Amino acid sequence: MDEIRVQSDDFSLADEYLACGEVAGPDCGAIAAFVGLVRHTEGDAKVTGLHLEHYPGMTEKSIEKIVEEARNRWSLQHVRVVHRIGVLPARSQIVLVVVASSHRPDAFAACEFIMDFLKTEAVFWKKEMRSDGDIWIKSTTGDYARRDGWESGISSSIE
Amino acid sequence: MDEIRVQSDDFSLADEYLACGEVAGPDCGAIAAFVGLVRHTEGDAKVTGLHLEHYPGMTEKSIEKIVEEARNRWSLQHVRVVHRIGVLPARSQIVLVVVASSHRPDAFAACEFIMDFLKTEAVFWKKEMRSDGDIWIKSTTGDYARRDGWESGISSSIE
Amino acid sequence: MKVNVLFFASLKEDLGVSEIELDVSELAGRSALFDSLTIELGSDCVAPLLAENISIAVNRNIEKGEFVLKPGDEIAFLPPITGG
Amino acid sequence: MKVNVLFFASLKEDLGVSEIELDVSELAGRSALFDSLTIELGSDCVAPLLAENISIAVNRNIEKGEFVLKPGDEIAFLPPITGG
Repeated sequence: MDEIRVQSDDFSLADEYLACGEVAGPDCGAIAAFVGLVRHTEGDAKVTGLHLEHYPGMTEKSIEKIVEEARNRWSLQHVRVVHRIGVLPARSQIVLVVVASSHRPDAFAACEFIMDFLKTEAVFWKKEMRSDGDIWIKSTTGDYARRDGWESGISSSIE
Repeated sequence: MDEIRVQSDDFSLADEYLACGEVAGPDCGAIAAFVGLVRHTEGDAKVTGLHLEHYPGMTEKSIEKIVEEARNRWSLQHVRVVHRIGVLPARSQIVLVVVASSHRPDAFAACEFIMDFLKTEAVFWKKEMRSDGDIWIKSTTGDYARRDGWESGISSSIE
Repeated sequence: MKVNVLFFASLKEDLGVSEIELDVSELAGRSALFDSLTIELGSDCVAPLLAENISIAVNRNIEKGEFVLKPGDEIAFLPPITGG
Repeated sequence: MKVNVLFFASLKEDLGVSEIELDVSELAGRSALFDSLTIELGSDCVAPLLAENISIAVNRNIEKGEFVLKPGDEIAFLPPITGG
């Protein structure tokens, strides 16, 4: 019933929001959404794009576990996660999370939780194509701190 | 530069998201969005709709103060708030907040902060048209608790 | 001198009016305002305006303490607000 | 017996290969796997696979401890992940 997709094609927040509203039903009072984009600069370097790689099958499973954990923690009506792979030029959309709930605290918390865990637990590899050379990105200490801020980590952590 | 509107017409998340992306520029890495909807049930009662009233001029000013306070707290590239007034049938969209930032923690925090303060500090009155009679809604203790959870309240509080 | 007085939401419904023009004395403050309102609307209608959860805005600024009115000022009585 | 071994991201780039078919002994575990990889790729190529921040997945499950391979298993070497 939730929607999880990994794709090279771009996505449309408008379409995902509409689809979410249809599934969520008449007692949906809150839809929180997030879109991550490729920034054009990173510190002093220009970023021309990202190269995103995944492990078909395992990546989707890692996202499903994150969404399942969010459902265990909050009362959610519908969740949609779309994550792009391949070469994404600067300013491209990378990832979308849409969460529907009866009430806004649950929608906000789950949307942010899912993003925080996508950063550290979802099976993707991300190479920044930069003016000063390409580099494979790692989760930052800030990313881990945000994940760990959600009290006990999720059991599905691959770390 | 930020966009704040109070209107009886419906809004389109798709249009607001596009407009946000255009203003936010090439170093926008994160767009957080929220849409609040009219729930069809409230406890045991059926809700046929909401009637939202505002105080032209003062309402917009109250929202501007909330957005200004969010800008003082986080690094934001663009903020859009659209709040509807008038009679809104069940399932209608009520309010939209879109926040663009370089980084996701700022976008999420500001979006949630603005929604929390719209609940308690924005000059609107909301009547629920219910199967068991119409009632004027007040902010709940939960709403105040969420506002007060953002450490020191904002100076513009009308409470 | 003349000032405008606005009533919103439940107050507007209960009073059956959203706006009145009111005659108040020069330099009228909070108490002179309520005196004039009582003459205009009657004390039964004014009592709910004195409730603790009703805010008063003068020219769209909330006034919690004393204030001094000028001709043409806009006074608004605001029941508890909630948006979002 | 034959198993498939996958390399992702920086490992794939460094090794110049994304997937190999590998001959391992029956009931091979972690150490027999590395022995076979060393024969196939040479010890210079295998050293980076032993780094602490490289995870091993067997049939798409992360294995932190010992494991026993079956014919046709899919073993993947995963550098540090980051999505979002």
